[in-house]
Amino acid sequence: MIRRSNKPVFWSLFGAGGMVSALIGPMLVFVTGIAVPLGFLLPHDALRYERMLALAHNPAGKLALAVVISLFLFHGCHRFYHCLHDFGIHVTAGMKAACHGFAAAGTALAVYLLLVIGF
Amino acid sequence: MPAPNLLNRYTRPMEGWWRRNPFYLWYMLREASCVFIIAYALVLLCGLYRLSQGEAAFNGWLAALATPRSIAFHGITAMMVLYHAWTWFKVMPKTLPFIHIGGKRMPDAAIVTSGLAAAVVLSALLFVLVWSGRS
Amino acid sequence: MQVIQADVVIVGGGGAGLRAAIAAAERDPSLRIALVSKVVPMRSHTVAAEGGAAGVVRGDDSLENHFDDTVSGGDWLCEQDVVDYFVAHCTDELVQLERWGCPWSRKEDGHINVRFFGGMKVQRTWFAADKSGFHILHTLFQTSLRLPSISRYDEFFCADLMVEDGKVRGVLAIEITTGEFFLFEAPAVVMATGGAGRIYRQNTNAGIVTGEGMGMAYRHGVALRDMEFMQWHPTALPGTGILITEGCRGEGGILVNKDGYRYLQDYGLGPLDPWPRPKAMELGPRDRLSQAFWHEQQKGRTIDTPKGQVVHLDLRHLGRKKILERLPLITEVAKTFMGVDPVVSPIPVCPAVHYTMGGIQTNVRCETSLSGLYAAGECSSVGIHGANRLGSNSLVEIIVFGRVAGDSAAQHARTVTASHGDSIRRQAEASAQHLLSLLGQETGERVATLRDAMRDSMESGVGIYRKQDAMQATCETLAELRTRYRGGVRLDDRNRAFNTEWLTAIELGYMLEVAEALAHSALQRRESRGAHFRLDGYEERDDERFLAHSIAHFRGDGPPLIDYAPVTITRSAPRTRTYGGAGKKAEMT
Amino acid sequence: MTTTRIIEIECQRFNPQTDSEPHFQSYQVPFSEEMSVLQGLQYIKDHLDGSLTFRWSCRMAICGSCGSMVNGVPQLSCHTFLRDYFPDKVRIEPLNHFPVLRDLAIDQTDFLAKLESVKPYLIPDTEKTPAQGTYLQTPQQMDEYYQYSECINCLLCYAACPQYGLNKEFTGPAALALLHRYNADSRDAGSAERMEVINGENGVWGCTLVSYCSEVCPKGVDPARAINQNKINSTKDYFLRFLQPRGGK
Ligand SMILES: Cc1cc2nc3c(=O)[nH]c(=O)nc-3n(C[C@H](O)[C@H](O)[C@H](O)COP(=O)(O)OP(=O)(O)OC[C@H]3O[C@@H](n4cnc5c(N)ncnc54)[C@H](O)[C@@H]3O)c2cc1C
Ligand code: SF4
Ligand code: F3S
Ligand code: FES
Repeated sequence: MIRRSNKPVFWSLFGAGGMVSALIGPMLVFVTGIAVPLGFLLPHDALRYERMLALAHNPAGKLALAVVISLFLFHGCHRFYHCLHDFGIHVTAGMKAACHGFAAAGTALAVYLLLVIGF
Repeated sequence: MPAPNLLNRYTRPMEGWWRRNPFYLWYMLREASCVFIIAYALVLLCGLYRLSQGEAAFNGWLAALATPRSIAFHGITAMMVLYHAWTWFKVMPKTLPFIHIGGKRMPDAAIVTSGLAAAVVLSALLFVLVWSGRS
Repeated sequence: MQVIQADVVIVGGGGAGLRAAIAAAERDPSLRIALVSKVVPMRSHTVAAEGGAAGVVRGDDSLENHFDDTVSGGDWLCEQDVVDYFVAHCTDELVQLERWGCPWSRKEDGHINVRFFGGMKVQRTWFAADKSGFHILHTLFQTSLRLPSISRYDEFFCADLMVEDGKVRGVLAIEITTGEFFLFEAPAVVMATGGAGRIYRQNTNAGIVTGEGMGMAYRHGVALRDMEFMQWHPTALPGTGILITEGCRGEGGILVNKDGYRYLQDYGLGPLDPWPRPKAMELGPRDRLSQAFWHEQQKGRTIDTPKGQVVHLDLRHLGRKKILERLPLITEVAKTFMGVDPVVSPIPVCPAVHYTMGGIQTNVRCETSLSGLYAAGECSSVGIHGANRLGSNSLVEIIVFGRVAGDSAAQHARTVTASHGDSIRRQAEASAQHLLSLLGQETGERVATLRDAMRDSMESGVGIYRKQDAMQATCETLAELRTRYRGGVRLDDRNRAFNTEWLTAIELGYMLEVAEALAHSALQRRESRGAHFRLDGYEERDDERFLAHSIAHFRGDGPPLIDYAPVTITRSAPRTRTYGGAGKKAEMT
Repeated sequence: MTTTRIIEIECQRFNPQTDSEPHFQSYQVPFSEEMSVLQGLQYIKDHLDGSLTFRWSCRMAICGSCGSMVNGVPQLSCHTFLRDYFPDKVRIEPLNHFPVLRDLAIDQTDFLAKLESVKPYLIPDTEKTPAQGTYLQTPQQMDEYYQYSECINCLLCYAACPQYGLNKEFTGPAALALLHRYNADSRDAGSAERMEVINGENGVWGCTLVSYCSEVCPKGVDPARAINQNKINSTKDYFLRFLQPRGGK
């Protein structure tokens, strides 16, 4: 009997994250990291406090923020330990747990913050 | 001459395998994109944290984003995420069963193109959404 | 030396060997079956067969048709009772393959599709795109993995048969990786080692088709039957000999000479229209087509290329869609190996040795004259091909008679008590010592030198057309080459591990003997029949004296002894073989 | 066209009886336009050095014997042409990731065991006799699996796949493609039995979609696709078993 891998759980998260980041990732990075800070194509205040707070108050906005942060982390962390393996580093169960734990912690923190911010 | 009993076999070590072929380098580049995606998620998480601390804190975060180092980092990240997106759609057909339309198999190029098209449309929407909120 | 005990040893992992192994394992799962092959089974030469396999399925076809096509195609040198058995079992075996997963090409409604092949009255050839042999072989190989009683010995080179008191007792093999000798002790051995095409230079066969399986049986006193009948395939690529399947012509491809003229109409194969049409023009039998090429060449109407004389196989009128859909492999082969795209230009082709009709003599149960030894597939002469094999009969022969051989061997293994090996082991040791001595030779010629000399001499003496003096000369050359071989070959490679040069040297010893059997059988047959065509006053078939199988017996270092055995004729008396226009007399001289 | 040119062929040599490490040896080989790399090797064997060891048989890209690394790329040597490398030299090594038995001949037993492990044969619902005729299967149903049945077991994909190089337990591209070939066949009912291999850590999950396997495959099998669409199947299987009493299909 071959042991079933638990990859389906993490691969689903990896895949979902990969898909979201492929669909909007480049634009998101461009908007938040380049266009708005530089005022290039987009105004400086497009990400101003009130607007972002409104986004974080809005349930749909909350969901979107949580999903992006969480899935990006799960996607990245899953790939990260594959990378370690590719570099010939033996990936132990502990290291895998640490990777997934890191993503889970990030997700928990995001959810906590979104709750703290309130509705 | 006796037959050798225990055969000596040579297996090439894997050390530095990714340097053997450009195909592998591109693969490693794709995999490396994960570091940037994680980092970017952390940047967003940090923004969320600052948001929860109030306006001054949040503005501090915005200011940090505008530093040259941050811009440079995001520039590279954007390239990496873009490369990730390109490879993601390029291999998308490999993750799908054959799709038959009218008895004909949908060509891989069509699947790749639809993925890319979806990304373009959604990215445009996102841009417009952000743009529409200007004061 | 390691000793392996088995109940049935099968030598050869091609279509015939695999089918035999499956049959034996299914018949009696308690038997220990050893499948010994010098290559991993799916590398066997069956993999290269393109066209397809014959089996009656259409309402307008019948077993009689298949029988008639086979017997007349074989110029009445077939064992008719065996052909009867054969045609009655083809379709079942092809269906069985389908049930094991073989991806035969289908019609829109999901039924099997069949097509024309040369020499056929009605469409009867089952095909899997143009990779029929490939799919048959992989289906058989993969199916064999289900059966735990089959132990595979991949890359074991069978080097000798073990015989005692007129009974086969096993085989001696070399594990190629290590060079270690293995003795397989078994009361039943099936030879399924394939043909001997590589004794010629221009041929369509894979590099492993070297005929030593025939040679082993022959050396141990089993007769080789009808060896003079070598089939030339009319359409191979010049230089490499890579085959361009008959399927091309079945789909409507035409052959033209340097003037763009469909020359086959000059050789009793016409008229031109309608086309494609069974048993006429380009779908005439292979021997006629190859001979027609020779005549065109004599008349200076072939095309001169750096790689020799060729004619053109033209598919262009079929259109891109049909060519790519029905003949994808050929398109690719022509492009890569010849730099020709069949969609836009004709393919240069010439005849090349293709199939060994003769082989180890067996009866319909695949038994040889040596108790416990069976043979099936191209290495055997069970009697269905006669003087000329019908296209697509051999892929089905290997499964029909592969099964028979497996069954017979399994039955035999059950009835015989195992031998106690002492004397067999001594025999094996002696044989091994002899083979090892090849490694130690300090003087002698290169294997390639002797081999090339043999090939050239076969080509010149026992080619498409044959004459007394040329055949005589070939016989003499072969005798001389055997002497030189005995005198010693010198190997560059003195290692035991994976020494392919050593194996080639062993092969060559057997090949020379098989070649000699062939040349002498040809020399003695003073008539023309099927693939054996003489130009020295024996241009006609002579049923009076030669409606008989030639039987070559091994006689040590000397030339073989050739005698004759009657042909079993049940219901089809010899007639003139005519193709093309009804009754039009063949003008083949 | 017939002019003979000389090309340098550099071969990796390794003799298990005397060497612990391989080395390279160069040969000067005259070649003509249509000569394959395999024919170059045959020339060396026949005329220059009978001890050079390599496998070949069909010389027409169908038997899968002659895979080797040609200038670092997994290729069928019978289907790779010297003309494409001239005037540079050609460097020939045994297929990557496999133990070398001698010179260019690698040990293929690991693959054969893996092939066996995926149950590459039809597992029908109910056995029928030949008298009951063939199954029906439309061309479109055939299309679902046909390309995966074209694998010639040449192992180029294993030499291309770093995941196999890093983890020899990985079932690997060709074996998984053949697994999928049977699962996708409308005549087969054995998917449930094969699911175990798919689901394991070394089944489809050993693959990180490098996809070089599909790139080098000489027969257009696209093993990467066979593997990666089964990641979805494996995932479904993983979750569905919680919904269905006996683990689902
Ligand atoms: C290019 C080509 C196309 C063809 N197309 C068709 C076609 O369309 N239709 C048709 O009906 N026929 C066709 N044929 C003929 C047909 O393919 C062969 O006759 C048939 O495949 C032979 O099968 P086999 O099992 O007898 O031998 P093979 O497949 O040749 O197998 C021989 C086996 O014996 C093993 N062996 C040999 N010697 C030794 C030894 N010393 N020790 C251990 N093992 C050994 C080999 O390893 C191999 O496994 C074609 C032939 C060629 C050359
Ligand atoms: S999948 Fe392609 S590369 Fe891999 S073994 Fe099969 S044919 Fe060769
Ligand atoms: S190269 Fe290897 S990692 Fe996967 S896609 Fe192919 S099997
Ligand atoms: S020799 Fe058969 S694939 Fe190259």
